[in-house]
Amino acid sequence: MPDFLTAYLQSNVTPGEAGSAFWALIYVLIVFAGISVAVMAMNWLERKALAHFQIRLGPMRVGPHGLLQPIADAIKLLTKEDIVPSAADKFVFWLAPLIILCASFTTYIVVPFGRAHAITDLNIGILFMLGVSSLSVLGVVMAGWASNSHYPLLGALRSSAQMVSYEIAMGLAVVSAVLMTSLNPSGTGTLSMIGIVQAQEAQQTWFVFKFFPLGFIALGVFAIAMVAETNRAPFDLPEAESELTAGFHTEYSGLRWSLFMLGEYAAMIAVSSIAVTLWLGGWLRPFPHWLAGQSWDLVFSLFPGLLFLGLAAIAFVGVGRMPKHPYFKIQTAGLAGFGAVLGLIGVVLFIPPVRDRVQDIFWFIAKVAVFMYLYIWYRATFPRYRFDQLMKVGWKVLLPVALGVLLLTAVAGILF
Amino acid sequence: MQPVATTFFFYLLAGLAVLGGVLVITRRNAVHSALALILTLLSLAGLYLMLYAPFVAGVQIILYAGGIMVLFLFVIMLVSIEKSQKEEQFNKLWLVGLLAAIALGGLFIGVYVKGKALFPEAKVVLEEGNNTQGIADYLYGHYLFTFEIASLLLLVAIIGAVVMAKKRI
Amino acid sequence: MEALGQISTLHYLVLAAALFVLGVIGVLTRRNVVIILMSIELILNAVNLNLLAFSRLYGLHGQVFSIFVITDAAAEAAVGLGIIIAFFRNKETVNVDEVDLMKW
Amino acid sequence: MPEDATKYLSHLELGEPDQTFLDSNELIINMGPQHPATHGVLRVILKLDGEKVLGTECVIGYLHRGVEKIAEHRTYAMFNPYVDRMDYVAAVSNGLGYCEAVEKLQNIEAPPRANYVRMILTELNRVASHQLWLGTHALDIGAMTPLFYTFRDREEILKIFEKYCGARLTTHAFRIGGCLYETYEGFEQEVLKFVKFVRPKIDEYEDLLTTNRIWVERTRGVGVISTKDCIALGVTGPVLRASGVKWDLRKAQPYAAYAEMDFEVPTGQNGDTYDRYLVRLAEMRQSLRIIEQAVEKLPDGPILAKVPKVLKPPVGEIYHSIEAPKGELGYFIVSDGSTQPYRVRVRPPSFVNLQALDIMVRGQLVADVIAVIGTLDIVLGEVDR
Repeated sequence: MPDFLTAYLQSNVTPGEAGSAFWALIYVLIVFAGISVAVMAMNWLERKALAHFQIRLGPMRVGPHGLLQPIADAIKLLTKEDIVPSAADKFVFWLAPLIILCASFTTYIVVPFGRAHAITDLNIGILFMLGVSSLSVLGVVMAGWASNSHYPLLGALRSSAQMVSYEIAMGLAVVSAVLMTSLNPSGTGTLSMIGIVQAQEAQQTWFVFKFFPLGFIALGVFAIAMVAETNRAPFDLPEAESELTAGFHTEYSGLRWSLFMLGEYAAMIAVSSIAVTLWLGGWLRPFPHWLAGQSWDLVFSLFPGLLFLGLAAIAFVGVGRMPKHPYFKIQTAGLAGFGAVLGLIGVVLFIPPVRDRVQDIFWFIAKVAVFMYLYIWYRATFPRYRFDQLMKVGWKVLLPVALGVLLLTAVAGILF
Repeated sequence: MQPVATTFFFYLLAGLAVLGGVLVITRRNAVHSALALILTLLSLAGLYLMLYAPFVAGVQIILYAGGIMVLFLFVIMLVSIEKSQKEEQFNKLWLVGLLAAIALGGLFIGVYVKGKALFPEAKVVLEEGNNTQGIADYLYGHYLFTFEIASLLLLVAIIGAVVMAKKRI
Repeated sequence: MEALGQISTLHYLVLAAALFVLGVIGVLTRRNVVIILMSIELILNAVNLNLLAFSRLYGLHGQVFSIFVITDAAAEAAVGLGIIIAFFRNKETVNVDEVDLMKW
Repeated sequence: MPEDATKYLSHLELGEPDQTFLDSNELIINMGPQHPATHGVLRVILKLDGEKVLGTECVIGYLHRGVEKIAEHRTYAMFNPYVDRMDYVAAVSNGLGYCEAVEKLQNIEAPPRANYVRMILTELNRVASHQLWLGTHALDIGAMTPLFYTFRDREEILKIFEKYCGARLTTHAFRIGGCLYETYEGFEQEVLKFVKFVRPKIDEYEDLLTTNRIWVERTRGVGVISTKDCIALGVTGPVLRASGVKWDLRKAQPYAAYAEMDFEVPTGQNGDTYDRYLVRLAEMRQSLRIIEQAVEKLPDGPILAKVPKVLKPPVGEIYHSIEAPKGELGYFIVSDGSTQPYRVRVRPPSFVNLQALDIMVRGQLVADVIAVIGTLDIVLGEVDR
């Protein structure tokens, strides 16, 4: 069906807007599979990066430089015995991880990886994302309650209290960004994710730099709140190992536990993409106006290919540094193969039609990756907040700051 | 965006909503009731989308399913449910209540069937794209006073809830 | 009645009526006060559905009003659950028909 | 009984925990003995009001090995390795205390060279012990990274130990009357190299934690213990010094060759967890100073005094205490004139300091219990013996 393909390639709207159920389905599959793979990659990266923060090597055994570790982990988790505590409420125990997983994956329906690269564009996009991601609280509470044990229950109460209270600061920060979208002649803003990015394009600035430092502070509030929202260090109280063993998922193991992890990492990527969409210009490349023009477009469009070539080069350097022992033959070959695949992808990304098509996706993912790296960095750097301190930060610091930023943004919007 | 397969989705969501409603009032375990209520709320959110009310649907998910129901689950966990599960679930007048409610339902249906002709056939065109904006215009224009009263209500509710629930003030 | 295939306002109204009746049954027959509160939420949602169904005929007012209803539901849930907690703390029960004293 | 003595008594009436969280004001939670943050097998029963701690009770003895009883059936020299197994992260200090106590009882003088070597090794051990404490304490509070940094540097100390006496952890480095082994070739240079290596590393730990906002918030004002309470409970070591008492046995009743050393006794003012952290870091720096001086002044001569093959101390009793990394480590030895001690009683600093847990955490939150257990720097091997 070549016309089908060409029609797709020429369309510049999302499949949802075009009303094409077929392409929407394809996109859903691609996005969900992509997120799952991204979670696995993130898992590997986190272990590696954290290890290097801590002068360790991290996984090195499974595959060259532990590259196959996520797969090994997945196999281990899938084949583990599925333990359900005898006193647990079986149905709720079964349902809880699914709710968390669904809540975090459903948000990707509106994440705009590019102008045409989103499953659909809802006109309440950001509201939808916040709403659906807030549903994961239910999963947490249910998991804690269904386990019928003290530590999970305490962990669940803690984490739901935390998630609910940080949602407020998060929402207010989001509102101030949404307010900025209305700064156009017609005076109408938008809640649509794609619309927000287009507003930044039209206003020729990312919202993080809008009304400096207001946009920046709003992003800061959001960036802190989103760490708390996803229960990550330094706000990882619900999972405070030294206090509550593992929080709400203490009683979970094997596949169900891995669903929690999958949901958690997917939620991390989801909130990061909210931050990127709202403040960092979504899929827009850096300096679209300052460095405008055909030649700059060309230069920036080379980045994805160059990145993959660079990764391939790193892989080949790794091949060179592999111990020259027959024992490492397969590993070396594997790493070389991996490098070759990366290089091939890099070369493919230089082909002009592909280049134009994937550019926006690349920039979006690159910006999200920065936030994902920040998550790891926080985890390596910060001790854990105490519960009352966490609440204090949420209610007494972030909430007033977010409110103030919102007010000032409104005032600035009227004045300028 | 035209909704696809309206009929199918209506019956699916309506079925889920009613199923959830039935489960809410019949479950022994209050947590299960709450989960059933969440099912109802989410399918109603879907129905709101079909009624060209995306903003209300979003508010429904964020506030009801994500906020109020969490509060419910919290309270159910705080009050012991093991004891109340073993007790009689329905009160002594359940038969009267059931009959009265069914009579009320019959009344509704009767009124609908009789008064169907009163509904205007032509639907007002609700622009989906401007839905949020339209609601905002009403909220901050026509209904401004009501809006302020609602905020006052929430404030009173916050204070009231704190006063009620706190052990020592 | 219109054909089943065409979803009209009446369909929504009947659904709303069904939910409303379910809520009323819950309020009238259950003893557990938490479930009674949840039944009240059902009733409020039925009302909301009605408002939205009519807003398709008469304009956005219904949607605005349903937002007020949701606000009201939130306030009611907060206060109601607060009362339940206070009540449970004193009486060790959540059954409404044991609330038969004016003070405790 | 003094009027406020009840303050130091911790009695929990342990009944059935209430059915729900709501109707009970008190919740009893069992922390340990297999809780990840209790450093071994400490079991703490917490009485909570929500998250607030109303009282604690420590249940100890899970690691009891009857060390003191064993001593009664071993000769003086044979018992020496056993003391290493008490505070296994500061085994060298334990050995020093025991050897000096027996020497005092027998009236033997260790030769000066032995004293200096003992001092160097003990101070190295103090640094190692504090490093281990810092890493685990930070991990309890949620900072993962310092653990790996401190363990990397502690490794260098263990290497020196291994080179000196062949063992890394339970060294048994000292003998009654001095040290058994002469220092190996290049010992002084290696120790000096280590001092030079570890100084910036201590600054690195400080970079990670001292001004870290969350660290400060988690530790400042947490687990405060007043000077009066410290003295009443017999708390010693960095915990006492952080409460503002300048009491260090190395200064107060110098043993080995500490009298010839120039060092300071760091103290804190507030007696909270943050001050204890600062005091311990400062102590690591002072230890390095002592090591440098000791290496510089290291005299020549014999390393082991003339000691009879079979020790038969005169009838009598002796109490000798040293400043172990965790506080005052005392040995009370009663001799009946035979080759075996009649009774050995150890005053372990961890055991005595652990008593302070209750008044330190009362009114604080559960998360603070973890921080306070960490800051007390207890080793269960020493508590239970």
